[in-house]
Amino acid sequence: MITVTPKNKPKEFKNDFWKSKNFKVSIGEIVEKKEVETAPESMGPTPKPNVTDLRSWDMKLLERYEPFYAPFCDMCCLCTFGKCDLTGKKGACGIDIQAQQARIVLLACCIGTAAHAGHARHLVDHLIEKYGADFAIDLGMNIDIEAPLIRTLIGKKPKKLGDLKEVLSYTEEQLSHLLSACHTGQEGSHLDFESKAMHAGLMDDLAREAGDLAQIVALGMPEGDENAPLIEMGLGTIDSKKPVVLCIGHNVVPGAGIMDYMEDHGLEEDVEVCGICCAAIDISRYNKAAKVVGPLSKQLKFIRSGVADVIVVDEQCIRTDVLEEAVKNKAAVIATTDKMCLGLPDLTDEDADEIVSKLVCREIDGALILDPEKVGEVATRVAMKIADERENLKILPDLDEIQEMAKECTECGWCVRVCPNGKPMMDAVVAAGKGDFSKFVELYEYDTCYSCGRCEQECERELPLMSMITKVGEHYIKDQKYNMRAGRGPVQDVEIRRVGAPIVLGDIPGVIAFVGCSNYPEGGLEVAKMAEEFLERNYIVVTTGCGAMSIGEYRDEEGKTLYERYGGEFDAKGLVNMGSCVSNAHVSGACIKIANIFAQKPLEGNFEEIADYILNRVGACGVAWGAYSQKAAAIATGVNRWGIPVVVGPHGSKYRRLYLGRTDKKEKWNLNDLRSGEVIEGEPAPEHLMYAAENRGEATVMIAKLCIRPNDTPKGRQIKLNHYIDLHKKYFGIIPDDISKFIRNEKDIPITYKKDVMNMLEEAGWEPRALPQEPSTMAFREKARGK
Amino acid sequence: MITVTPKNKPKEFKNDFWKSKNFKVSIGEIVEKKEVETAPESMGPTPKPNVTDLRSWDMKLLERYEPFYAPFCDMCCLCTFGKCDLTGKKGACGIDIQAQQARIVLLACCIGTAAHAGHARHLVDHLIEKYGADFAIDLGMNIDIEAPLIRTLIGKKPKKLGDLKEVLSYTEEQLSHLLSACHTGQEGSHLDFESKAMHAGLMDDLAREAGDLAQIVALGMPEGDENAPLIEMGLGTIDSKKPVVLCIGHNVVPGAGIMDYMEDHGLEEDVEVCGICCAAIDISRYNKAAKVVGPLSKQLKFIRSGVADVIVVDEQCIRTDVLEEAVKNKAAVIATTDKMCLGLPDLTDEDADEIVSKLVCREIDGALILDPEKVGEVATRVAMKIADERENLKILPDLDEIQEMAKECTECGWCVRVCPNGKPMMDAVVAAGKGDFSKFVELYEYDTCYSCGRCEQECERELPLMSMITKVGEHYIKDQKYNMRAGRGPVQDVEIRRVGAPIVLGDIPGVIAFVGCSNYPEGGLEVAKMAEEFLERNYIVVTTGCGAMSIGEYRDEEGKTLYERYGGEFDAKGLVNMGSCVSNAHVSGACIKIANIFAQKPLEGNFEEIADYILNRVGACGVAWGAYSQKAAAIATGVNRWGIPVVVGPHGSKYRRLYLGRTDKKEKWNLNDLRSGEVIEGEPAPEHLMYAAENRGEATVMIAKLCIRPNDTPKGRQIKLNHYIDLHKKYFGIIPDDISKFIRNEKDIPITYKKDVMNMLEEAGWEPRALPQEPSTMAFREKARGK
Amino acid sequence: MNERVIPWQPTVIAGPKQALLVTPETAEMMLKKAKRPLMVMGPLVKDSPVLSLAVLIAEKWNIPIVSTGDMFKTLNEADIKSKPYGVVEIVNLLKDPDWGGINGEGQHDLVLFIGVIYYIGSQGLSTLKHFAPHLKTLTLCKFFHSNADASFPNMKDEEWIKYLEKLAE
Amino acid sequence: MNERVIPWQPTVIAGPKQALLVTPETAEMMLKKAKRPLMVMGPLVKDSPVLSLAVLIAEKWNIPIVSTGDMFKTLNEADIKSKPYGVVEIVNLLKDPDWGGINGEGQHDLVLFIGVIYYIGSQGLSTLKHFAPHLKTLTLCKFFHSNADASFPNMKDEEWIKYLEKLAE
Repeated sequence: MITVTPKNKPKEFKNDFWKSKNFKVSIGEIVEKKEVETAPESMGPTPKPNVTDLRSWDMKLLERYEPFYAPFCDMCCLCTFGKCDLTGKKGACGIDIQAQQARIVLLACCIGTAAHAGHARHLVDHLIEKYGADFAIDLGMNIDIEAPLIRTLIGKKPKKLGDLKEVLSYTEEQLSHLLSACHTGQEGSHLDFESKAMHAGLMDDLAREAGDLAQIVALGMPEGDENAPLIEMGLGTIDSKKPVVLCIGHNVVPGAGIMDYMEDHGLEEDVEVCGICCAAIDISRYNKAAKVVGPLSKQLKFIRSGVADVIVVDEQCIRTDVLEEAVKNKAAVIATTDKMCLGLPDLTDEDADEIVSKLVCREIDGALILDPEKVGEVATRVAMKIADERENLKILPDLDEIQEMAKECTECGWCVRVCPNGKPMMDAVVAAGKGDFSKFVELYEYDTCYSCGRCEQECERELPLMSMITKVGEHYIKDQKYNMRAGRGPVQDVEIRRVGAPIVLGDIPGVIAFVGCSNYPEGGLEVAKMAEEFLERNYIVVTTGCGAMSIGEYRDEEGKTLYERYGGEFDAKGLVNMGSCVSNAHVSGACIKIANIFAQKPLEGNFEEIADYILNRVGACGVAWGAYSQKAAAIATGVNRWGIPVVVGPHGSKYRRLYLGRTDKKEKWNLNDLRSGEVIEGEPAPEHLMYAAENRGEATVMIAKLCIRPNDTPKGRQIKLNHYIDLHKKYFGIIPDDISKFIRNEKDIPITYKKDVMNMLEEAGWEPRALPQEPSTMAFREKARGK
Repeated sequence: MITVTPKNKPKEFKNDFWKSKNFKVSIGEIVEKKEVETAPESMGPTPKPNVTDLRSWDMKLLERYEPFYAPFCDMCCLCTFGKCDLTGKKGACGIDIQAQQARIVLLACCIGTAAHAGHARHLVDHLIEKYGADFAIDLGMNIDIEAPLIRTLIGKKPKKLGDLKEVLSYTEEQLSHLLSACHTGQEGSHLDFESKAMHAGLMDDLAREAGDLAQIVALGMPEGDENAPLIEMGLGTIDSKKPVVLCIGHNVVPGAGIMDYMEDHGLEEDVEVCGICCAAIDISRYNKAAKVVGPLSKQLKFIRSGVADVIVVDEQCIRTDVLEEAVKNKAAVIATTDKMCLGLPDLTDEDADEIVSKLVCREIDGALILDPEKVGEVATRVAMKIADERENLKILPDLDEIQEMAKECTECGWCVRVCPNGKPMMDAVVAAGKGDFSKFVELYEYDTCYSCGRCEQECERELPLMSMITKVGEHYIKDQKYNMRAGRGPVQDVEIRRVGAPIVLGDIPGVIAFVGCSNYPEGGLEVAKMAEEFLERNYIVVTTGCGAMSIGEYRDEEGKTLYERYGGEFDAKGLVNMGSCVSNAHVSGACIKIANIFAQKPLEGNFEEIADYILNRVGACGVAWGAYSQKAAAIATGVNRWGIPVVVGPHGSKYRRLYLGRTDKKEKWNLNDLRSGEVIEGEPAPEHLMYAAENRGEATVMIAKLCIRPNDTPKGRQIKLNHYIDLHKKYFGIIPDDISKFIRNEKDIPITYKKDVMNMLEEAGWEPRALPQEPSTMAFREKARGK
Repeated sequence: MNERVIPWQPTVIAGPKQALLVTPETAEMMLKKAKRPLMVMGPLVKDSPVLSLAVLIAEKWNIPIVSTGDMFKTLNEADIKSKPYGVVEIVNLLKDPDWGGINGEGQHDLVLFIGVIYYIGSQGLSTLKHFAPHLKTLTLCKFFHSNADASFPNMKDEEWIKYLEKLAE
Repeated sequence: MNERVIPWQPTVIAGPKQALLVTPETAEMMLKKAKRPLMVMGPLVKDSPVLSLAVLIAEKWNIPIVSTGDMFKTLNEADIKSKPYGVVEIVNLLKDPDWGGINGEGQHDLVLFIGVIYYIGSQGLSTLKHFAPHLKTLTLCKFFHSNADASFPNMKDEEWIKYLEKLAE
């Protein structure tokens, strides 16, 4: 086998030690030259894979993890033949309900991928404009494999910002082909649609890596720093007496422009800059003075509270009625990207004084400004000018008024019916009418009510329910101060060297990534509780985006957040906030690096071997408990293709498609033992690839189970099964019925449960079987190629 | 004003004269060098426009032609918050029904654009692989402006195939940004969504130009040849006794592979190669021996007929159940692109003998073969081997059997209710049960029944209605032999020089382009009739795609098709088949060339000035009477941005959005007279930008009206109004009420109708007004820039 | 489910909101309440007796007629006054609360549809459902139009003619 | 429109096909006809009296119970036999005509749902509507489930309990 020797240079220096920019560049160059020499030798079969190039791998996955479709609509409405009813019938173009579902999933994945590709393209172009195409990509002394995805998929190491353009062009080209397949009269096989969705997901992963890499190196964000600072989070951390600029979205560039302006003008103490959603995370990676309001679910409440004087929106997951909401409380809106222009006048080329004046005089409600430096100046100056005036605005109703309004409720109950989670809004209103605000408080806490505002839209009395809940929450929940470790970016090579073996052998029971959005069934607390449960059990817990923020909002009895209780290292009991949504690339990145650094699998052009390695040996599991978006669909489908299973919350069923394994079909789980060359009996590990759980208990048990891998050593298997049984007992009361499936021989049985399990095995007619030496899902010929 | 002098070289040689490849290349190079020297000087303000760069132009259009939304669904189902009811309410993300409709339109335009961009990318990459990146782009002596769109939008002349890659990369990048905007929580303004949809449409137009250009030059398709040969068309032209290979789709490459194989092996007389949809058109542009079955609406019927032994599918608008249908009559299917893989085994790398054997022995029902040369070999050989065996298959029921089956009809009527056009299928069945097949014949003729097959899916007796109609049609309609002039590609510069003035002044009353798909309300005859009507009236009639085929299926009383009755020159009474869907780029291309060659407007980076010229001076109108696809949505929206109005059929209302003008709002029609610098009173010309007509009569009158332009001279206006009145009288019985709006002074009044019109003007209290000298919708400052 | 209130083309079902099923009696009540009704007549009612009945209804209730498609010609030849508009044009005007109505007397408050091609009519009704809260739509076709505010049910010709007769008499 | 048969979450309306509204009587007829019924019980029925009634129904009609989410624990603690599955897992098995059923006796022909979270339940019912023509689904929640073959209407608790009692007695 062609192997790339891991570069075992002594690189355990602290990150900061070498942080002089010039030095970095020169190191970068030296390393590069070596790479270039070895690259051609180790090129695998699929550099820059086209749409069909990884199809055979997909078909292997789809053979085992068959797509499970839950149509959200029975009809297709994409062409002018009109809506076709696909209930047992084919459409006017010949499509059937399965292919149609898969098509819509592909479409969602394409939209998600486009969001990340567009975002990354903007970052890369902007940063090249600012820092030059030759700006070196160097993540410091502890990270040699700076871009595991780019190396694997593009087949080369990106050395400078300019190299990322090739990555994005490739991604955009693939995306165009994939979206084309969604056109009427293209693909007809649901399996081929799924293969394409996986390709879209992979492109999404790649675009995210390029985007995060660019911003990390060019904006000086933490480079895999396990000791990234704690960032202030929560409403209570924002001094609403000062002028407040709120950034919403995902693109750090305008927020960075604001931070720069404030620094340049010494205004750090005079103006508060805070953020919602990933923009918050990434601005705080750029400058820790930025404050984090919280996840997406804070958005409407925070706007309604009127605290923000200026609202700067960039892109993705922003309420599209932000302008309308801002106008209500006289906040100014600045749109900053082509993705969200809101019909505002494009004042990019206008003089800053002019724009400030127009906004302050309310000649306009907002402006589109595509120059981030100008955004920085205008946002700050406008906030400072209008803050005083706005302070006297009475924005939210008083508690008395709320009680009076609540009395108008007709108890029609439609607020509950239109609530995505059927939350008892009506009860809260009725109680408030009687002066009891406790039920409102319950809805407010942990964003149990996401505040999507559907109830308010439906209310026949037009009660401002979102304003009411905001006021009550702010009044009763005093100390809303939390924190979050700043997004550290990727995992260091040295960490991979440390944990590679324990993960692959099973001694570390799993790597669990809590990612994605905040469309939770029961509020954000559940995510924090799940994280806590697995941290206590020695798992590595990784997190990003809204998940990372939800975790930070939970404090234990001593008032400590999980970030205060657990370190940020990628190791057992580590709570690793990698950053924003784009940082999710480092989750698959870490798994790829295990295959490369620990197992010495070559990366370049070698997708299938890497994915096969991860599927069979790396006990990682993604959890997107509140996944709501097309981006989340793309992310999940992308990591699935790498062989990483994902658990979504119950709302995830509305994505229309899961990938479920069938434990009752033994033949589906056979493995190829590449060492012995024999087909051997396997086990459902991981059992599913994309799974929607109904509630937290079910999810927790499933997550533990999905960390099992064929490659586990007996000791590792014992550890994993021990947690699985523990958690199953906790949430279901008994040892799981299917335990026998995961026990290959007696050495796999957790000692604590030995007796009970032995009895169960006997009842089940269990027989011991062989452990694989080199378990694989690839065909044997692949081995020949590799060796 | 910076002007580019049109190159008035004497270039009236016949196309063939210079057709030596080497000579071409060298000419190309000489021309190029001159271009390079002048290019920088004449670069306009918007080369490679980004998403927001042409927004101000869009807003001008949208201010006058406000989006009209007809929601096809009241809900949004794109995220996991679940479906949001937008009936007077905002969704969970804040979106309202207007923005949601515009978003879905943008999504459709992105899908359409992706289809063309993916198609063009495949063509360009494939042709570069085959002929080299340096293969010259040269359309012969009569075409200097080979790529008006690329010149305008990219800002340079493409000299060789390799240059088209830059065009496509730009398109793909823009597409990625545009699709991103469809993500939840991005754009919030319906107007900005529309601006983005227009950008998508423009990218679509650009991609099509690149694709068609590549195939014209590299595959030796006609280069604007007005005397392109007549191509045989229709079922009757196919000798079903021979082995038959059917190509369906849009991508010429696999079909060209088949034609090449047959030529190389001297099989032209032994095997029939025919095509459906644009693949048919483009294969016949490549090799006139290829036969055209007809438009999309022939697809299911022709497959059911069993005539095709091998069905080769490439991409776009293909029935997705083609494999299922083919298996029924033992035809073999070969899928040839990543867009449609149909779950078939990828045998691209397998030996041709091996594949042929597997298909002939029916070991597999079909194969995915991504190598067009191998497709050529396999398709031909398989057809030759299985044709004999298949000849004895009884594929369609006999008339007797049809009568027996028809008797089973329960007269539930649901076949009619699910028919997109509510066609009287039940009556036809009931009559057939009584031995009267005439109603089936009526449905069969001109594809009045599109044969989408919905009725068959619904039938509670599971009657094979599509097979029944196919058999009856084939039996009763004997002589199904038609023709079509081969797609000639772009308009020649010399033609533009000839017709530029008469078009811009109004002496040629208009250029009408019948394009798009075959989802007609009343069959294809209507399109032919419309074309005939305008040809008789001296208009230039342009056509492409299914429209071009539908026109060819109509014969007059003497048995002549319109192609036999009218020449192929781009001139009054010319019937110009430009080619396939991708050739639609030459429609806007011709308008752009009028601005450039005739009016000497510089192209490079000068989008707005060109579009403004077209909107106000070039009396062109697109008609997509059977538009059904996302591609058609993109095409229409793209030409709209160039200032060309489009009329769609009644099904077009299901695109959810039109652009309608308001003649009752006078202020909307004011014009800037760039010569005088004054704002002057205008007129609703063109009145709408995207219009759905309910039936042919309404459409015909509207088309005539939409050719009116502010720049018409009195003589031109007279001519145009004469046709408008004529047609209005024909279809409505009276002189139109709104005639006064289009009469600026008495000289505009058609002489024939002078008296009546004068009376009407008097009643309407009409006052004469000034003619504009240089009518424009641009701001005046634009003028300063240009001069 | 009641077959009579499944949209004639069953997939035009668009969401939770569905048209109210009306009988001639309830339709009459709507007409009585209306101040400025309008009738939009499409090209599908070119044949008697439906055409005559529709015209009788317009006359009885003093409703101006807009003709769509090329329906104007048919009406004109029968000396029936109407104003020709494209169906999308008239719907576009109707959705504007500030439009002055067909006779300049103010926007209409009730619009009757008859004879417009089902699917384009359905799209137009959807436009008005969403964007014209200032008016009600009522369809007199023999097809249930779920996008209308109120619609006749799906019917056979005989019943339909009875419905129209009741409204005309 | 009858309020009782608007889907509880009104936008789960998916197309022309809607569940049949059932009363305890019609539900009983379906149960009588069923050869191998199954009850899928979700975590929303953790409280009496609904839980007891659901269990009584299962006992009376001799229906095996599958518990979803973490419902197994509640049942187990009450000594009620059930088999735990994720709701998506059991639906995945039910859609396979070749699956042997919960007891290996063959695929089920009638599946009762109660207590599954509305929207994920609705999605599972959609799966079965499209891909399990071999079985019928019947929901016993107090919510109308349009994706089921048959469903109780939207009800208040009191009426619901009466419905369940009738089916249990």
